[in-house]
Amino acid sequence: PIFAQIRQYYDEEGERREQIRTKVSEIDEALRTAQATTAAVHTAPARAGEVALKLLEDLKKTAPLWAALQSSIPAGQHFRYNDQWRNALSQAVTLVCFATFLQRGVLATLEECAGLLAARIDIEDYLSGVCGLPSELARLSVNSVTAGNYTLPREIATFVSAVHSGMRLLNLKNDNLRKKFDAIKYDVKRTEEVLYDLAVRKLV
Amino acid sequence: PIFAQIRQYYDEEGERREQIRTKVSEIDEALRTAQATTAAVHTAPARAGEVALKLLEDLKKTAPLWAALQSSIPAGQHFRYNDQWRNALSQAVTLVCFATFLQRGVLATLEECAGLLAARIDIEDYLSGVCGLPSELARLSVNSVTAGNYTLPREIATFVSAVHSGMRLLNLKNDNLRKKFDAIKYDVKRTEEVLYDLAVRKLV
Amino acid sequence: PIFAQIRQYYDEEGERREQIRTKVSEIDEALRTAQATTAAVHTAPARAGEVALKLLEDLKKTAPLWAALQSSIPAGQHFRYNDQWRNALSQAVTLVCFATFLQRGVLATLEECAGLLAARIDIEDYLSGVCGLPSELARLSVNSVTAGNYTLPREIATFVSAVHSGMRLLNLKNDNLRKKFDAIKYDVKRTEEVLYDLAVRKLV
Amino acid sequence: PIFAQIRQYYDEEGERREQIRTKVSEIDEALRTAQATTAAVHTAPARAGEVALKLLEDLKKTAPLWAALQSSIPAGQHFRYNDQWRNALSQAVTLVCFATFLQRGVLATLEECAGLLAARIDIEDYLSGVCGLPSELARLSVNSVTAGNYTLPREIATFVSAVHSGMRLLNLKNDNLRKKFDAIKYDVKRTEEVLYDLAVRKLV
Amino acid sequence: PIFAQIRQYYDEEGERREQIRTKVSEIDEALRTAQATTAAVHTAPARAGEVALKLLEDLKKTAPLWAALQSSIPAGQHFRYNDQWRNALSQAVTLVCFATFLQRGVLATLEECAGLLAARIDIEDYLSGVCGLPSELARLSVNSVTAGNYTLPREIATFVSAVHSGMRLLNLKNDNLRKKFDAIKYDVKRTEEVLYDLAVRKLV
Amino acid sequence: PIFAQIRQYYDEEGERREQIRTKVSEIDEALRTAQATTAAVHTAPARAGEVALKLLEDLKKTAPLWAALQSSIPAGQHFRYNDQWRNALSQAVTLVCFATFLQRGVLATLEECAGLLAARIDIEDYLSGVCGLPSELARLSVNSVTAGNYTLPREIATFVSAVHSGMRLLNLKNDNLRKKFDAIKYDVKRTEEVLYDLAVRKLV
Amino acid sequence: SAPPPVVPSGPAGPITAMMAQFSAELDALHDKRERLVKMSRDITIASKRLIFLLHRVTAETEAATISQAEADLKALDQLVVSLAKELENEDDFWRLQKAFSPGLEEYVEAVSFLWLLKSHGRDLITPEILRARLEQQDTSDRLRLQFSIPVFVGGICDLTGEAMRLCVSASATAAPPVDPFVLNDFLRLIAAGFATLGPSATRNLSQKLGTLDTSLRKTEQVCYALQVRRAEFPDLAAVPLVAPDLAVSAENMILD
Amino acid sequence: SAPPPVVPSGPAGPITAMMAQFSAELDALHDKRERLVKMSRDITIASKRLIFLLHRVTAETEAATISQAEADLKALDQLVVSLAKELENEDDFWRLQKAFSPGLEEYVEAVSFLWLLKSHGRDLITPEILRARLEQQDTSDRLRLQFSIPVFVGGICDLTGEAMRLCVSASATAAPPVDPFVLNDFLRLIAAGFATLGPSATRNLSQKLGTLDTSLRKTEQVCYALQVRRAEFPDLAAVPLVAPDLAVSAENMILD
Ligand SMILES: [Mn+2]
Ligand SMILES: [Mn+2]
Repeated sequence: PIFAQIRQYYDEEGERREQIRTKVSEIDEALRTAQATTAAVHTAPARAGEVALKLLEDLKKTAPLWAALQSSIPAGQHFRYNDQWRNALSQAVTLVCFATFLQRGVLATLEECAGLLAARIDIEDYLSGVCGLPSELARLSVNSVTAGNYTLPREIATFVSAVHSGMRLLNLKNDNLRKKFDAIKYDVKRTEEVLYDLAVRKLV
Repeated sequence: PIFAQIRQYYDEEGERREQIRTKVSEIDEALRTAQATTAAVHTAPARAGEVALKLLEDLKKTAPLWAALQSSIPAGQHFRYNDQWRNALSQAVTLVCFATFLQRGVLATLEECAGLLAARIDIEDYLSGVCGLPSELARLSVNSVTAGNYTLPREIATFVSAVHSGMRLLNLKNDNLRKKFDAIKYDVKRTEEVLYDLAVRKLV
Repeated sequence: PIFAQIRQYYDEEGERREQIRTKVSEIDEALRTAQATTAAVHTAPARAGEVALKLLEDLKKTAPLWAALQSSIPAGQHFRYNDQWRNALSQAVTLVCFATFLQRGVLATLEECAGLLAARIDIEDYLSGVCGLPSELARLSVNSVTAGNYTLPREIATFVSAVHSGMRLLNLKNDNLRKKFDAIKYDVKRTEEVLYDLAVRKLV
Repeated sequence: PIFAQIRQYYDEEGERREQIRTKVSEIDEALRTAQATTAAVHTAPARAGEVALKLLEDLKKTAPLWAALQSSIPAGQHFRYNDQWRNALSQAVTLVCFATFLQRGVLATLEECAGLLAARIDIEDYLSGVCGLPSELARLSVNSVTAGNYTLPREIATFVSAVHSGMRLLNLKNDNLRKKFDAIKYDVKRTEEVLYDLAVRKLV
Repeated sequence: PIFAQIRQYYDEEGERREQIRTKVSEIDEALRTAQATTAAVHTAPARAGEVALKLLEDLKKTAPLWAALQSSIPAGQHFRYNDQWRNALSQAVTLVCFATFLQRGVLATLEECAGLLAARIDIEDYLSGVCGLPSELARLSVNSVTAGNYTLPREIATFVSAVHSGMRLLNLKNDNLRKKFDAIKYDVKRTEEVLYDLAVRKLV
Repeated sequence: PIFAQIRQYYDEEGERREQIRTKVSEIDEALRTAQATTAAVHTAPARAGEVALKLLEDLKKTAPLWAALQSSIPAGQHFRYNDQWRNALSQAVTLVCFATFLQRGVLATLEECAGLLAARIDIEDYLSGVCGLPSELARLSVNSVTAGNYTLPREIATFVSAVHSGMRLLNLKNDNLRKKFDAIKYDVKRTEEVLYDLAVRKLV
Repeated sequence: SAPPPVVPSGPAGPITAMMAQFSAELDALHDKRERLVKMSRDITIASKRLIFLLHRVTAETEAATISQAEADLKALDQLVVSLAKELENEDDFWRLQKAFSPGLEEYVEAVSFLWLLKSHGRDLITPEILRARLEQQDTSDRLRLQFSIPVFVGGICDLTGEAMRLCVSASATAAPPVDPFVLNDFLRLIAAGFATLGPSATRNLSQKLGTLDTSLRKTEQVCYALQVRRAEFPDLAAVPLVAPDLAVSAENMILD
Repeated sequence: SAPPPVVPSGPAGPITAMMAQFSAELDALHDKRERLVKMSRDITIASKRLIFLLHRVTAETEAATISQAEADLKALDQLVVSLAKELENEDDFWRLQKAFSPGLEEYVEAVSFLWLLKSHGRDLITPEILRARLEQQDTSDRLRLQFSIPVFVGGICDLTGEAMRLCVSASATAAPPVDPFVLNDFLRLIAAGFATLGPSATRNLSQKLGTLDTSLRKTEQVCYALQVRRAEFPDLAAVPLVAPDLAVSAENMILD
């Protein structure tokens, strides 16, 4: 009696989560392609602008997917299902910010990310994405030097430091985001050490 | 810059969660009182009706608390914060169902629970609450006999069996609710054993 | 290069497992119905024959499902995917054996189960299913007495003891099956206690 | 009756698994010898070619063992028993790939591994083996520099990066293989850091 | 040098443990037979003496096995390897005590068990074995009544109570032995309940 | 009676811990500001004196907060609640020591820290704080060179080495303090590497 | 040519002097903790032996056993007093809690069990009584030991496990030292009392509270079984609930 | 009317007598285990303090520190000898392993660390040497202690962790007591040695062997860093690998 109704509810719920899983799977696929695009800048930093453009294109391709996904969520239930796409969204934000840095040397805002991805981005997801950036940039700093580019490391060091300082203003609780933030100081250290290596050898 | 705004958002978020915590804490307190009320029926099952009434009164006292809590949640953010009160809500549902069984021998519906508690109850919370009932009833079955009441066990056995059958219709995934459901079969067994004892000794 | 091929392999693999999951889900659904059918014999043991027939019908309905599932598995890959349906198969075997006991008072053989379910049953799955029977029969023994049937317990006790003795002949390793077997001695004990209760009260 | 037959089946099964265990044990022993051979290249990278040859010889010695093992498995039961040798196979694949890299600077294909080891290798075992390689190569990169070899690190970095990119194309589920894959990015980082050190100090 | 020594130590230990495993496996087999022998007394308590004799014979058959096992252990290393046979020894002691009780109504001493089994038995193994006796006797008490034997329950109740009171003199740690001892009080209860049932119905 | 007493104890403790949490939160906030102040010296080491002054001011601002916090603790219960502020205190000590080094090139004593912060500091909190200093100074050493300051690294290296040698005199347990101490040797290495880099390039 | 050596090493400086002092203080602190851990272990062992002794109480041996228990308890009290003497002030008490709490919890369990038996299942000891007993034995001011509520609560939770064991055994004994129904009520009271505690208490106690619930259900089952068999023969109202103790018949068993 | 009482209780029977005897034996066994646990703890503490002492060795203080260490070691040896005396026969040795192995492993770690330092990073102690040292100090027959291979292996695994710490510190010291490259080779040898062990050994050692692998990678990283910076300035071949020790400048730091 009661349970027959509940049965129906559960079946619909299971259905919906299944569809979400499928959509997120497509987005994951597209993000993997985008991630692969970033590899080029680590081997040839000079092509940063070109890579950034390609990356933004790859990311824009996910826009219809995000839109389709989130519009399929009934009103008021965004937070009920968002755990299924949070990781993908965070990763997408990281990539948007990476491309934005390469292109314009600034941190993409939440609104810019949301606009480009055509997705609703909560602040926690945005921050989570931002937290993924320093390690990628520290890696780029290292690879730039290997490729003979001695100017990019300075921009990166300044930027990563600014992200760190900015995030330190937040009063984060002891949770996932807090752990990610704590890891950023190692990336700050790495970028500073690259500058040191260049400075002590008078390469800049 | 960006981060100053985010800082403000975070502080508000932290504030809101703090307030929720306080409100839930009050509800927990009231539920502890209600839970203590149930102890009486195990020592004196004859007073079941009286206990049920008192229990329902205790639970109704939480209604303004639930209303205050949930009305303080902005629209569309129910699922963002509900993990803070899910346990309390589940416990409250168990108690409402317990009282309803004692009073009328039936399973309170989700609507009845929601009405009495003046709370929005999602199906998972309702089911979680229902799952908490068989264990308490199996215990009551045993204690009823100790107190000389040989009719209540029959009602309990039928009821617990019905709850078990009803829940078995649901296609539960391997999660919390599934574990709780799996445990119910032991309560079914307990209640059947009590009926057996009464029957073989010809006490009914 | 290498990885593109592997990618294709993985996608096919994922597809196949997804299809298996769907098919097993249907079988689970059918088994839930069958399980619900068994409830009737616990409240009215006299109707054992009737219940057994219905149960066998319910189980036969899974035959096409099993056949479809297993025929979809490529040759030589039975053991690669069977972990996805082992639980369901074990449960089905338990139910077939239950029905067979109610009908004919004997233990269904592996061949009989395989024939009825139109499924390939490995010995471990058969044994796992057989292990699930004693607890259901111990429960039936108890409920029979409650319903006033004092003859069924004797048949059940003899049967459960035989199953236990038979399984003890096997040299089981310390694994899942061994745990299930160890639990059977409690069911043997329960069925013996029912006989005791009837004997000491001279009800048989 | 039934159980006597099953008993026989079980004993045969136990026997077979025992024999498999013995054979796998021999293979483990041979692999330990092979693993010990790899230590030499970390102390003297110049001898890489020599070590690779010795390693391939050691691994070829396992071929008759693998052949004997797998031919002892009845048809269609490969997946029934393969959990007993999966770890050893994975380790063997890692070693074959290591030797192949030292010799030819490329990733050995599944077919090549299978041919050399005279073993049937499933894709999951191959990938698991490949995943074990970056960590060992990152270590070799560091030790090469210590030994004064400044060319090997470049080859290693390119190779490890290619393995990482290749594996990223796969749509891995959250399982063992996924965890191993996630760890590779730290090895990529390590190899890039070595290139950095060589570049900034103008050693290449 | 030292590693060869270490290698040798573990190889020898592995060898020896393998041999012990084989021998214990034979003993387990023989004990399973012995355990099966006990089944007869539960269906026909009058044949207790006959069953006891058969049981003692079955157990004596393990004597050469125990002797072979323990004589294969180098002097002084009994406690190095006894973890491999403790369970079997405990089970054997339980069976010896069971047979001794059936035959003579007394508790076999450690020395008697050691003599009959031709095995070295430590205090903890003996006590562990004794702990297994009450539940078997409680079961026999129940089945005796079912079989119409109203005198055996008294002997059993007295004996089990004596064993319990005796073991209560021990100061146990929070270990396996403690857990087994804790279970005995339920067997004392069971045997007492049987006496009560007989007394209150004036069957004795 | 006793339960009211127990109830009261936990309520009071909960209350007090809540208040402590609030106060510590304020201190955390102030320390975040202080930490942000340190950033300036890494970009412009010449301003060390100025930064040190500002830092000490920031830290003095926490004095009334520490005083308020600890005076709210009943006499004798310092160690009952100090787990809630240990991390903050350790961080504060690190900052005081950092400022003191920048200002006077010496290690602030426990008494000096306690005086400046108006807080009670145990040995373990002080040492924990001191342990946090070398990594900050190693970072400063690196950044000094980048900024063209070739004298600060020597002072830092000498100082960090002295702290390490000094702390080596302690006999630590396997606890948090041990882990922190273990990390210092890497900072000693870093500061020494900077000196080497300068010496070998004849920059000092 | 080679860079000049930096600075030659030499005698110790101020940091070294400071650390040497800290080293001595830390060593002393750790040594004290270690002494307390060893004492705590001894108290645990003695407490457990006392509990096992108390489980041996029967109608016949009650007086002698209780007497023995009280004698043993004096020695146990002395262990606790010695432990208390190690705590020089309240700082020590709180700082070193982890080192000695386990032993104190066992002690509480043992003494409260004795208290329970002496009151035939009715009385729950209090922290004040626990403390008063010790103060009688050692009037020195240095008795810093309080039985903090968490230690008391922990000990009482474990006590309920012993009470459950006693209840089960009592249900099979003719003239048990404590009536099973009384013990059941005792557990109910304690469970009810603990149910009023909020999360600040239950956070660290969830496992013990779960065990308490299980123990209560076991004692309820015991009472149920006694009652249901009594109900089957209502005219034998004067029937003793259980068959008289059987232990003595061991006499009649001849051992080889 | 009421059913007759079954059997009145009375004095103890043969089962009781047997159990009383067992009780005494079990108590003695548990007491011995407890004594061993306490001794094992003391050995652990003293061993760890010895290891910390050895980490303080510098070029200047080497002789004095080693001398102090050997003095401390004598006392530690005595603790081990006392422990050995508790083991009356080989049965005790195997039966009570769990109680005293932890302490012995720490002892092996400490003594092998001293051995390593004295041989400047080259020598790995052996079970025979460990035993011989003790036999020198106590020639009584009752020295039942063997350093079983598992205890030895456990101690050596932990030793590699200390060797790694030494290597890192040495890489930042001008004239370290042991050369980092030598320590790296030492770890390589041990890792290679353990790699030949089969599963019967590695079953219980997997965590320690993982730590060993991590330690080896750390020392390889240390050598890498030293080498790569040396390679940058090949003409300064005579450059000491590291800047001389800086600790003494602490003198020049005035503390308030
Ligand atoms: Mn206890
Ligand atoms: Mn160590």
